Amino acid sequence: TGGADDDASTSTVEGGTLVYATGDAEPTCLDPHVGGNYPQALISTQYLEPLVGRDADGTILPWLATAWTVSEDGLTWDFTLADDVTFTDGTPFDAEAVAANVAHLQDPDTGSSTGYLAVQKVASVEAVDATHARFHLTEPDSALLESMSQQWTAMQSPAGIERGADANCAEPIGTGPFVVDEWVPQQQVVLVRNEDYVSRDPQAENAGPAHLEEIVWRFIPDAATRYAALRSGEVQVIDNPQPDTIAAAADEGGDITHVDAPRPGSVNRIELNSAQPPFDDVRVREAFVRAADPDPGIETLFAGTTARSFSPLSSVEPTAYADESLFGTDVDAADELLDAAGWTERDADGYRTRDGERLTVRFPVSTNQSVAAEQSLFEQIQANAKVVGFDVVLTPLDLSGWYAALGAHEYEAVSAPYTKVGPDVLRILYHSDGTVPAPSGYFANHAGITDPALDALLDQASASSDEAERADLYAQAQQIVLEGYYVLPLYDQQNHFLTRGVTGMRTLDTVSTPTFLDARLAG
Amino acid sequence: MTGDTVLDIAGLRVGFPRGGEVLHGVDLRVAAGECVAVVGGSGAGKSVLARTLVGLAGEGARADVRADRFTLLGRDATAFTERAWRAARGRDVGLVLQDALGSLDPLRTVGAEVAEALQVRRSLDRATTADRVRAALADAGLDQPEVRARQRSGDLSGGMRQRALIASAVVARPPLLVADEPTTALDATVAARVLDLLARLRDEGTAVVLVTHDLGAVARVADRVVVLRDGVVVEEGLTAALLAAPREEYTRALVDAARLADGPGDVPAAGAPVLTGTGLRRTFPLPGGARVTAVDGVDLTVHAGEAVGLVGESGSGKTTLARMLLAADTPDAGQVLLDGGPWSARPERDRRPARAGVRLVPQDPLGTVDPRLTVRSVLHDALRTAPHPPARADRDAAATALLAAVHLPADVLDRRPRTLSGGQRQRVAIARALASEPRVLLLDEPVSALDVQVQAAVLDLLVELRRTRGVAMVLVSHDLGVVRRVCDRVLVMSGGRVVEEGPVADVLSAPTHAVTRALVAARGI
Amino acid sequence: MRLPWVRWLLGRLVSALLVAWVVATVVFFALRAAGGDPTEAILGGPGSQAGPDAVAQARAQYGLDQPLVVQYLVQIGRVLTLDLGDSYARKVPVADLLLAQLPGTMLLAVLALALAWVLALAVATAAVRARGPVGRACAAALRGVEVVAAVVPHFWLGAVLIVVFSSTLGWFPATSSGTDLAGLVLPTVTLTVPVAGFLGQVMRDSLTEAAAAPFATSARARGASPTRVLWRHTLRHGVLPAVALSGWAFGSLLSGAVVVETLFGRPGLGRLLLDATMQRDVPVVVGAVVVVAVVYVLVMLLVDVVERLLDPRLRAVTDAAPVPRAGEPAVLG
Amino acid sequence: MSVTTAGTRRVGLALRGLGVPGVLAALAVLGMAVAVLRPGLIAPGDPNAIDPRAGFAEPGAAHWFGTDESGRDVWTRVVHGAAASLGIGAAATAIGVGAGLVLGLAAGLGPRWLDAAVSRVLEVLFALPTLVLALLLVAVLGAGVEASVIAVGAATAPGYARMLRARVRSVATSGYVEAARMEGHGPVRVLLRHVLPNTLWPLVSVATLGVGQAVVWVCALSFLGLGTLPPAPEWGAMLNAGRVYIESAWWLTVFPGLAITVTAAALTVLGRRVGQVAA
Ligand SMILES: Nc1ncnc2c1ncn2[C@@H]1O[C@H](COP(=O)(O)OP(=O)(O)OP(=O)(O)O)[C@@H](O)[C@H]1O
Ligand SMILES: Nc1ncnc2c1ncn2[C@@H]1O[C@H](COP(=O)(O)OP(=O)(O)OP(=O)(O)O)[C@@H](O)[C@H]1O
Ligand SMILES: [Mg+2]
Ligand SMILES: [Mg+2]
Repeated sequence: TGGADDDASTSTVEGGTLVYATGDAEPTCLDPHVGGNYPQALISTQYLEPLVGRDADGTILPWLATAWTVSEDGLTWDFTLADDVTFTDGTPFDAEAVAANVAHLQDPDTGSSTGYLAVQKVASVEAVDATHARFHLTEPDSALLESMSQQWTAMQSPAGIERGADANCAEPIGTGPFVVDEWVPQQQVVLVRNEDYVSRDPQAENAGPAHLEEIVWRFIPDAATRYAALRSGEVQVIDNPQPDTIAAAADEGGDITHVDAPRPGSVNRIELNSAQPPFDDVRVREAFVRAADPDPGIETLFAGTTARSFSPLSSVEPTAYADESLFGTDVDAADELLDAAGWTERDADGYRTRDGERLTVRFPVSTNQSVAAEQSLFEQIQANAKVVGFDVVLTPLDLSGWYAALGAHEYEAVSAPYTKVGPDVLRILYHSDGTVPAPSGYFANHAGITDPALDALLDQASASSDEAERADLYAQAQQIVLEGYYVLPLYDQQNHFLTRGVTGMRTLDTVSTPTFLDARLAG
Repeated sequence: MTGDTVLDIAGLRVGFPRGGEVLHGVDLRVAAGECVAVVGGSGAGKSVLARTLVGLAGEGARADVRADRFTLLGRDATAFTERAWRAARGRDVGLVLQDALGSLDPLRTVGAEVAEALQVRRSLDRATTADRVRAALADAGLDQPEVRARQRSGDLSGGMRQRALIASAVVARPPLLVADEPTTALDATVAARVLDLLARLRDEGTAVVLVTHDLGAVARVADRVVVLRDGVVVEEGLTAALLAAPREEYTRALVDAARLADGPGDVPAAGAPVLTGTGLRRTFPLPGGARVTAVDGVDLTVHAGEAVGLVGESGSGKTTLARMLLAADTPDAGQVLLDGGPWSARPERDRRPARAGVRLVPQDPLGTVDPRLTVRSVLHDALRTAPHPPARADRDAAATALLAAVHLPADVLDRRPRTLSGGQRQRVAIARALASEPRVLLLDEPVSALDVQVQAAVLDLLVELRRTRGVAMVLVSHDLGVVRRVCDRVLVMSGGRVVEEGPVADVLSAPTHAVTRALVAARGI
Repeated sequence: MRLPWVRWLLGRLVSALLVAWVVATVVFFALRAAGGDPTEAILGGPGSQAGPDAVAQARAQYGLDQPLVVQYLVQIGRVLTLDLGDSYARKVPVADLLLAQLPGTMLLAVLALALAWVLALAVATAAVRARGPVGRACAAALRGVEVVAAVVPHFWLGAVLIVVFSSTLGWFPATSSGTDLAGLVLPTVTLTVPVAGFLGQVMRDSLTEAAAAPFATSARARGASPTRVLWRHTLRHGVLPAVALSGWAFGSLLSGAVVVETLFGRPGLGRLLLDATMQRDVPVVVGAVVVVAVVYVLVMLLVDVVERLLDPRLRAVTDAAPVPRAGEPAVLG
Repeated sequence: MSVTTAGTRRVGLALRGLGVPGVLAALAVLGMAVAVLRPGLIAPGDPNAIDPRAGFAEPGAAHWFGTDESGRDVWTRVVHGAAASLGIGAAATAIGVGAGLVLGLAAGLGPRWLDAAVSRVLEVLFALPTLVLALLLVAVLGAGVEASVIAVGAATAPGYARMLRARVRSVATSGYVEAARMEGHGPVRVLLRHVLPNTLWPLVSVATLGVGQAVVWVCALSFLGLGTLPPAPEWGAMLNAGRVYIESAWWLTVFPGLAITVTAAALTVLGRRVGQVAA
């Protein structure tokens, strides 16, 4: 749990309004079932609660569901629900509500993507009685609890859902400590305290209603402006701070507190497209990885706020497997590998060629999803790779263009942000199923890995409910991914917060979103 | 007839930080009821003197004014502060600026402009102010003063503006009125009436300083004349005596120039008709749908070697007629023949080869020269259109010869028209027109913008061209003296029609039409 | 007001509507030509993993299965009835979105224009009246400042202002919402500076020219004080070109609003347009662009009216009935 | 009048003729010319040489303008960026002027119906503020440096076209064009010798002003995330990449911004001078 240190010497007050400034895009819908992206998870943490929670060790904790059992064949899950919870519109939280939520996620009209994937293997939800919900699965899913701990599958009032998409988007109704009061597009969402709140949050200190009376959730896209607003006291919490401002805040030793809460699931990485030349040759992939030398850049650009990763999984995932030895920078080795792979000639610009073709690495960069430091790091990798003869072509693209480039396989390297809770993310990212595009054209296996051995490991892990076995299977899978040089792991997916004049902000150990249940303003 | 001394200046020196000293010790005395004319060539410092008299030597810019004596209404003006000057302006001394057309604020009503001199003192109530304004406008000879007071300068003709401006200068009844070239921009008949207005003011007791280069105007109204040359008074005396017997060489030159010779003298006899216009008519649309008839049924024949004068007051259609003769404009009715063949009726493509024979010297030569081109390029272009264009290598020689023909030195070749003086420009325009060896020259007010000396020289040049080359001419002017100097025949236009026509001498000596009589009277011939 | 005026105004309004229509047409087809299936925007942005049913349904719901021409006609019909349709991304009526964002942007632009005028006027009049070596030196220095101000990029200026005045000095908030005054200071100043520099240059030139005009000398010759000459004569001439260019300046303020609203996290038309463009939210882009165009054309119209009020010479064009130029009365007969 | 010797007066007059801003602009333009033609003379290093460990060095003796996040020398990049930035500005202006020229000449010289049609089109395009128009064009063309150059060019074209149309009209109806025709010169010669030169000459000054403005517009698009990524040393890209570090490394924002501003200002002053000569 990342948490703002409660400084005993600072006095705090009950009530008051906290202003949170987010740099993430403004959601187009406040219901995280619809679509399902990180900004929605961030804000919905304040008003929606999931079935289960998760702690830093990856242990699943009870939340709205107090207990659960899984059948021997892994196809039937029984959840026991808390019996004293009502949604803020007065609708009771019961098994029917859970069924309605899963149905909502699975309804094509909802347009869910993240949540839809999470409950993909759920055939139906049976309301056994008011406090017992039974999930029937089409195949075993060891990641079900992790999936249900995510904000994208959080519980909403069935009556609220009934109102239709428009109303539910504007004002989703949940069981959380705050209630959506008003949404002024492009400006802010006003959240007011749920006075009747009784905490089920397994990690909360506070059992009753929140201390804060109101949260104003503001959208300020510019990082410098956000930081300025924090410093001038207009806002108390900002997300996505620039690394240099994090470091500066720490150095100054002022009243700004840094919260580092890396996202779970996958690490931030560059995926190399092994489905087409030149990266269909592992030697070329290794050469690239050996030449990239991102370490000094990560140090400088991130001002010490993050560490280099050598694993496909985030450092907060207990099952993460790392192998640093594979990634040592070695320019000579890279040159030899490329020579061996037949890229022996060099053209006038110093790039390698083979049969007159240049060793080009097209690298589309999504400007919406990539922060400045990361883009700078890519430039450094570009410069480093040039030394051994790679022509890395960085192309900044807006989201549409970026997806279009991926869909058309017009890339050799890419950095995609997809993640989910738990090691099951490996299956999404590296299973050969992930190379088949969804109807929308999207596919998650950007590295283009089609390795039957890997597929088998991932399928097995997904079906197994034995923790030790799972861990072992995932470790083997990660080893294959790393040793195949399909990815260049960089660092954890960054998720930082700076707070000032507020105590008690925590981040959940599911998708690292902050909750303000325990937060208090400084007096 | 003269009263107390209103203005007494001795040893006035005026200099500018950028441009040095302009007036080098000028003496000037004016008494009430007296009109003193300040004459001199262009750049003599007349306007600077006029502005100095109201304490605005530099037009708001810095100027260095020193005088041995400078008394205004008995007070020492050398000691005036800016505030004292401000109090004196309008009340003690009124100024009519040289640029009449731009001297009234185009955004304000004439009434507001005239009233300003009264308002700055804040001594009068509105009604009285309005009365005084109306009276001043009426005094200045404007009809319907109430209407005029509500109009803006853009709605008035040049002569009306000039009179409104005089009204604004005299509305506070200053004992001294300084008028800088009040008649330059006006045609002869209107100018005559403005001069009459000044004479009346003088007779009513106002001291008038009339700055002008028009000796005709001087003769009409001035009691005394001060001749200024390069910032120095070279001669001074009573008008009649000075004009009759100028002592100084400079003055004599001025007087001689103003007294244009009588007729072109010995010129080749007229030949066959070259340009013939019959039943020419031209109308222009007005905004709103109405049409104005600029030229209304005019017949005109120009014979080879003949010079025809075209006179008439402003707006009578002279320019329009000249443009139709040039075939720059197509008549609505009637047609123009060149050498008996169709001219106006032909398409431009067919006309082009014959254009060399008919040339126009425009009223405003500057506007008809591409500002980017040097005189050399302008003349080269013109030479290319000659019937026998000189070879490329000979063009410079030909251009130099053209300049010589208009008495300009060869070093003018590399200058742009903008940097030439008015007289030089006019001569370049004539040289340009001569380049194609035309048989007919159409001259639209070729000298009205020039000072007397330059004017005389240009007219001499025209006569010389008639004599040496036998060029036929149509000379448009509102000045009968100019026509008499150059032309054999004259047509008098009014309202688009020819109202009188005949040999110059006959028309001038015995004008039959009222317009002609007014023109003759205005010129004072 | 006389009838010709009304007719002139009506004519201008009609042509404003025409402009709006053409703008809507151009934008519609341009965006559709730009690629990127609008269904994406409807279903939660690019990369959304909607199934084929959802896609088909969304297409039907938003009429995207119709031929492009029909879609266009529907869109135009909506624009005409002022119902601009629903936003693809936000699923709310575009008209509501625009209406909510318009006042903030207008407030910002109008404030900035007003401030720019005040600054430009102050600088220009001070420069024209500057006397003495020190005054002249200051005027010359100000000229340099104007030139620099006129070209300084909004986004740079805004970023520097935020760091200096908000982050470091803490005098003004870096962000602003709606109408809170303190929050308006920095965005307004950011928008104002370039326009003020531009207007200042124009005004100073025309004022200087007017001050040297014969009518100004004439006024001085009547005993008018410098103040009177300035206020009664030269100022009107001096501001005329600036008035004429204010419409253009307003346009550049709307351009600037796109940047400034993003920078200061202010809600507004500019930011809405930017976001919608990125999201290919066609109804919002069309709506926003039409609104911007109409506002701009109306501002231009307003500028024309003000210009005509200030400069009677222009009214002749407006008045259908000709004002006959009073000529000299015929000499005689 | 104060007494001064003729010599100092002449120098004084010459300087006053140019004015302090003129002198400064001339110096700045001189500097820019060197930076464009011979960047190595004043900044010998490689603008793209990275040294991540030396990132974020403050301005000092070693690095006059400091280093950026990848340890590249900002001074070197600013100097070497002149060619790219001015190139972008010039390219956008060339597009704008070129399109404006075609439209303006078509409207100014073509038949009445063409004038009417083009004028309507211009009115529509003019009804959209420059950045809004550029934004739409980028949406159509996709982000990137070429797209933003084209977008800015196209967005500025209506302004040029309007100006040119008015100019063509006034030149075509001017006294000197009529005089040339009355002198018997053919329409083609009149067009080439008088109409075009007199129409285009003032354009030199306007285009000079335009280059500065175009640089700013292109940078604005970059700021909105529609322009370009480094590492190509281009001021707008540098500024936008550096701006996020403004709290800790002000030099990354200030120097490229200054370069843009100084360039635009110097070109403005220069453009006005040229305009005065042209008038
Ligand atoms: N403000 C000024 N600064 C510098 N020089 C000036 C200024 N005003 C006039 N001069 C110079 O003083 C000289 C006399 O000018 P002025 O206008 O008095 O001539 P003028 O006799 O009125 O000529 P014109 O008949 O052409 O009107 C000219 O050389 C002119 O350039
Ligand atoms: N292009 C035009 N459009 C409208 N009206 C015109 C045009 N040209 C001339 N006029 C009108 O035709 C009449 C005659 O004008 P014209 O220029 O021929 O007079 P003018 O005798 O040359 O006068 P001036 O002595 O003032 O030069 C005037 O009423 C004038 O307003
Ligand atoms: Mg004069
Ligand atoms: Mg005329």
